[in-house]
Amino acid sequence: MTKVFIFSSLSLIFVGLFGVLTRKNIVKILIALNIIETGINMLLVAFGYIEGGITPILQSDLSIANLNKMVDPVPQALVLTSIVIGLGTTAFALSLAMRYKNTHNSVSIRAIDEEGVNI
Amino acid sequence: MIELLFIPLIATLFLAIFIKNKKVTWPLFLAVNGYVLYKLYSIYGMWSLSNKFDIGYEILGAKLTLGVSNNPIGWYFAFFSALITFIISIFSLGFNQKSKENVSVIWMLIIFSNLGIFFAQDWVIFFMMWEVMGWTSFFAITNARDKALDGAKYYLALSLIGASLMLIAISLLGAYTGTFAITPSIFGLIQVINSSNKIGIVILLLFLTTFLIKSAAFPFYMWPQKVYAEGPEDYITFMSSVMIKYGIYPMAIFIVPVVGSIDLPKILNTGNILQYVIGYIGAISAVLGTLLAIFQTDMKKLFAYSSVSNMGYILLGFASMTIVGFEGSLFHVVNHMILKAAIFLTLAAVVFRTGESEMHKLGGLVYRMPLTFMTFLLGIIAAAGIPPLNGFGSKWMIIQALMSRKMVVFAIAMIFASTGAFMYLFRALASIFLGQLPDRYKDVKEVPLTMALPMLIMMVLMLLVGVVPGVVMKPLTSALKAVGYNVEVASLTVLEGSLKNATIDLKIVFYMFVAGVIISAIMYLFGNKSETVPQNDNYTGGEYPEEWGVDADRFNYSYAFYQPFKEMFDPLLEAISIDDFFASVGRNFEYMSNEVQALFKRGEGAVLLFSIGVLLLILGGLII
Amino acid sequence: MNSIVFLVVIPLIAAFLSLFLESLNKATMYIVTLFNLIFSLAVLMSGNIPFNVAIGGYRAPFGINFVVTDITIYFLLLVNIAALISITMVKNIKEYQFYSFYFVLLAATNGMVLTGDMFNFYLFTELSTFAIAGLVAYKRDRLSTGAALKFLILSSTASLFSLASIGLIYKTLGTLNFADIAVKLSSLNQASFNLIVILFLSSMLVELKIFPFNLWVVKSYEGSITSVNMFTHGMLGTAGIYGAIRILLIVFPNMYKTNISTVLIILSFMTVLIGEVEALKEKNLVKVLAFSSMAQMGMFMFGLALGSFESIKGALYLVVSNYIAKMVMFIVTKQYSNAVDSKNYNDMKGLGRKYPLLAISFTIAALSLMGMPFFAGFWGKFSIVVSALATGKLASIGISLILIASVVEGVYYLRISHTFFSEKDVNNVNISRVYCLVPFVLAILILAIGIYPSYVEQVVFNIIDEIKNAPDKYINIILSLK
Amino acid sequence: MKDEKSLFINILALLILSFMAFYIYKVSIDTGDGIKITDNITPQKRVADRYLKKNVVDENSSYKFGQTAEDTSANIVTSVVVDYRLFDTTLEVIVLFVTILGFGFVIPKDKRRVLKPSVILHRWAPLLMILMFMIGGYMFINGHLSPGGGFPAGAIISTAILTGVLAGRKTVTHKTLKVVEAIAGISIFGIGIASYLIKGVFFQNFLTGDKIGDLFSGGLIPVFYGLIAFKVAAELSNIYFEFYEEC
Repeated sequence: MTKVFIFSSLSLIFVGLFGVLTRKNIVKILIALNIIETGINMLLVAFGYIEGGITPILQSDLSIANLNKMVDPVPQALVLTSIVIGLGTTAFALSLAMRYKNTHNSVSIRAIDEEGVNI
Repeated sequence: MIELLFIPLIATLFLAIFIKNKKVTWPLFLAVNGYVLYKLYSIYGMWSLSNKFDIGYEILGAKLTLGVSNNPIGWYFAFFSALITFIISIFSLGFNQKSKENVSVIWMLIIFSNLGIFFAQDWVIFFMMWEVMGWTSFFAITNARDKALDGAKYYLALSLIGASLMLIAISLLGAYTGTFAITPSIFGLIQVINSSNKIGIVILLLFLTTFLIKSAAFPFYMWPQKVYAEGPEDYITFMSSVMIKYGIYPMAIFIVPVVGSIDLPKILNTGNILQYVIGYIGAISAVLGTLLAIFQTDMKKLFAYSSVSNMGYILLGFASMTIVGFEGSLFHVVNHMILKAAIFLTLAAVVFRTGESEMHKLGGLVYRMPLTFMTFLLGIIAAAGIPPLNGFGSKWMIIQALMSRKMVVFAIAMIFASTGAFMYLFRALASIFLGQLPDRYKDVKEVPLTMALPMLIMMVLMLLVGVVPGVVMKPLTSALKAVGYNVEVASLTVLEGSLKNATIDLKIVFYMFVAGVIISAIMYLFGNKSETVPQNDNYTGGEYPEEWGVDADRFNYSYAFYQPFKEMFDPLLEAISIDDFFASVGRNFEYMSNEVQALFKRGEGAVLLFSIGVLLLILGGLII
Repeated sequence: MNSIVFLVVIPLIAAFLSLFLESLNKATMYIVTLFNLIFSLAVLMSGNIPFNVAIGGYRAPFGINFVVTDITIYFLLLVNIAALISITMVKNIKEYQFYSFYFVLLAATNGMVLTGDMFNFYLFTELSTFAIAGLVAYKRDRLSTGAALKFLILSSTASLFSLASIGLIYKTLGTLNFADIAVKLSSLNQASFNLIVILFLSSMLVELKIFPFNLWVVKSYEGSITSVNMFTHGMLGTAGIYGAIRILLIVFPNMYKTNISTVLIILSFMTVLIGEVEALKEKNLVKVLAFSSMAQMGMFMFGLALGSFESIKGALYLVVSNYIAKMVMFIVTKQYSNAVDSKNYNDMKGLGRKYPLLAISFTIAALSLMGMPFFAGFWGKFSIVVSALATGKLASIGISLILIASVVEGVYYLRISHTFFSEKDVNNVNISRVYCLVPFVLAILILAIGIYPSYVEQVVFNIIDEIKNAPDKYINIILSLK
Repeated sequence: MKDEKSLFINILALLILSFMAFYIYKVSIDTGDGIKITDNITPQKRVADRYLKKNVVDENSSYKFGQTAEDTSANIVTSVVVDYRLFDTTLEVIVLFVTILGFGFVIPKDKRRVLKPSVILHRWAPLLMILMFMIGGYMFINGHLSPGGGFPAGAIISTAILTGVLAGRKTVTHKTLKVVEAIAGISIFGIGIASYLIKGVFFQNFLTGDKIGDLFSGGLIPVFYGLIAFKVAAELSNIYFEFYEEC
């Protein structure tokens, strides 16, 4: 199972990278970035996964006895953080994109920054 | 010892503070130069003086100490540089009354670096002073005027390239010989080369290139004409007479001993390859400088090329690798300092009074500026190497040395260059001072006293050194003896050649010359008198070329003076011009610049480039 | 010394408070910056260095820790001094967001220098990225919006790479602590190590302005106000340099055994070439400075990529020189461009005659960047040249190219200072004399380091010593703490 | 946008990506010495082992369900997020803070047309909101026992506020949100500093002695989660308010 997880997350990353590299529309680029980010998050979780693992939540003494079978909690904690960062990036970049549309009258990343009046 | 360096540095600070007040700066400048001259005079013979500074910086695993020490050859250069500088600074006193800019601050800094170069004990401090000279010269040449910017940029680029090469050379030298000190590194480098290590030759060539750049020798002969044409005249006098010798000094103390004692394949049993390399560079510089000087219309450019050719003579003297040639070269250094200073002072005086440096627009100034004319006359006689004045002795020694080593090609080149020198020198004399005075210069007056005095001193110096070469040769030979060369201390008037029975007593030559002067004076007094007509009658046949929309100056006899000669040599000059190369480098840089700029302007391919960068790193990772 | 965490916490609290303080924000900014500066000075003076702080009471490989060693404290001081000097350029800014961004940036850069944990470092980097992006967008016009957006896209791509790298590190080594990673890396196989290094390095090079990664630099320098430029240069740049030194030299020293360092050498001298050639044609002074700072970082990276202690020493000297010199140049640029209301240096003619202190400071800074002797930059250039020539063929070619490029640098910088001094009537221009003093003092500092580098040498020696004896001086300090 | 069809860029990107993929494949099949990326490392060889065993401070300690331990959160992910690596979490809050701040800073404040909410939504919104508040509250209170925590809780609470806004109900003002955000943020660091004053160590979980599995266990974890929840809620709500502010 781990291999499937890793493979699928890697493909997500590559799809996203392809998008970032080829798209010119800023919104599409941001979507592609989000796809990469999802891929990376999945990858991190997959790194912590063990075959037939159980959730790292203690419910009774039984789960304490099964500590060895628990999946790694640290990647999950990291992913929690990275999700928030992704959210922040997206929000900030989208608002910048709105401002960009306002000033450049375009959402293409090829729009020239230098010339023209400041709006 | 150390105060010799510190006084100019402190003076720089004071000059900077009083920069707006010319009445303070130039006298102060003169005073400091006088002090330096006196101090140098007083430390003659004290070769053990030295100072070391520990700056706490470590390199190659050892603490770097910077040291300056009094050394004979350095003293020889420093003293005569200081002498000429002192005389020029008297001239500056009067010359700078009108000018808006004030070059004295930067100039003082250059004098500081000058002393540092001559008394450097190790290559690091030598390099530091060398670099200081590079950028300060930039500011001195531009002197805050835009028209001089191009020449100054050219000079700056060249000297920075030279300094970079030297930095590489010094680093290699330090790594391979384990020392940065100059004297031990000579022996170290000889050992490195003799153990058939190619890196030694590379080091030597890197050093040589740097020094050639500074001394305006063959591939780098373009900067003097660009710089001298636009820089402030009094500073240019200093530059052409003193600063251009900075490249010669390290050659004398480093290149010559090394090239003289390494085992390399010999050519025709006369000298090793490197000797011939230096020789050919010298010969080409001498010939090329002369040829180019002949074709110039700007007098400052003319004498710029004359400097190139004189540097060629000095290199030829080095190339002979005989003691007479070496002495001759070092003697020529001082001779050239004196005569170039004399000539450039007169040019500065002419520019001061007329504001013009194109020769065909001048003429007849002999009637208005007789003292300037006299100085110029003596200067060009000296430059042509005619006996009673100072250029003769050194050239004679160099040719003697070349002949004794059977380097006939070089001797021929040198004789050709010396002969060619007559052509341009006479042309300058005829165009500037002889002929007819243009109407616009009717009211030109002789220069004021502060400027006349240095010219007088120069005349005296030229005659003195010409007739009594001992005043220079004595310190020189004792300096060489102190360093360890096997030489006799020279007598006052007699020069020793290296061929059999080749000695020359300049006293006798002087007497003969005096007799000649007396005869020609008699001829002048009793001969026919000339008649004066207005200038335009003479060369436009009474017409007014302005009416046809043509500049009358073009019809002056001194415009395109040597046209046939020029047509003869033009193809050759075009073929060897290195300026196109530099220009094309510049163009390519600009082209590249445009391409990359487009990249940075958009910023759109940022991620693409990012991933290409990642790919490059991956390539590094794949090749384990 | 647990209180070292205040360096991060106080600015963050100030960031929250700045939402309400309105006109008091500027005073708070000075107070907080001064607090950080004085606190880090006190730490330097206290004599407790090196020490390790476990945040939350959990010891090093398990909890997050702040480490203060010689390298840390010097870079901490550099960051905070840069902050103090930069905020003197802040004027007439009403938006509270600017101050919040600044506080976050201050906390983030301090944190980047202090932290001993990979993921924590990543978070601080992200924080500083967002803060800088916000600050770059401060003008909210066409130029700055585009610049901020492009910077954000590039740096978030880069951060995803480094996140992947951190994930791989955790997967293979099972730890996130710098010291622990450094210890365990030796048991990792070469290919995996390369992948990790490549991913992490590529994200770090974005901040270090190395060529194919640096397309944000010029835009964001051009689009932002001077104080933000100084934040980018003095705070983010310095913290990035710290990251490079800490991570490349102490955590990933095995990188020097692979060809990645060779690629780094190539990339860095390409950066120098491109930066210098670009700057030659540029007329906009701010862009000239941006290109030149790229080139300087290339030179620094070259020294670092060579990997010998001699060259690292040179690189550190360059850091000091570039740090001070660029600061001077930004201040001078700001004063002059405000005076003539143009960023083209050809419009700034004659200003050097009326305000010579500024122009002289600029010239000194330029000469230092060119690596002229008697200025701080020379010692760096000298060390790097010496060690590059001893390293090998590629490095020798690289250093030759760099030296030729530095000729170009010399030409354009001295042309600019010549322009300052050339003649033009500038009577209607007014610059406060107080602002002339700061750059001049900094310029004197450059000169002092250039003439007598002993004090800097001591600092550099301590840093090199820590790199040389990383197991004793860094790793064991962290891992031995109970 | 025409440029998107650029074949050259597409092919270049494909080449780059295939090269990267090839490299990753190459790394994964490498047969060198030492640990490899493809190796299956169990948590027992990682720092996570100590988190699971809750013996970071004292190596030989062990714990039982219902007893006390060095960290009494039953959800071990939570114990990593809010205890062992608490500092990361506080920074993450700052990341959110700074990005939302930037969001509000650069977003163009032009006029937008607001649709009138439907009656159904307007009527039912309070009920929905109460439910959402309850779920959110449950989330952060139970974060140390079950999946959940401050961030999802904050998101849910902010959704409640969004619902209120969409329904045209009066919820909270922008100013209140700012105050909540700042107070929550400062309190997080305040507790950190308090821990320094009490224990001499920043961000230490200084409420100890409770038992694993209890509602009131995990020491400061519920407190932190509560603060984080309010802060996240305030910040996310801010986004909605930025859009509505100028209407």
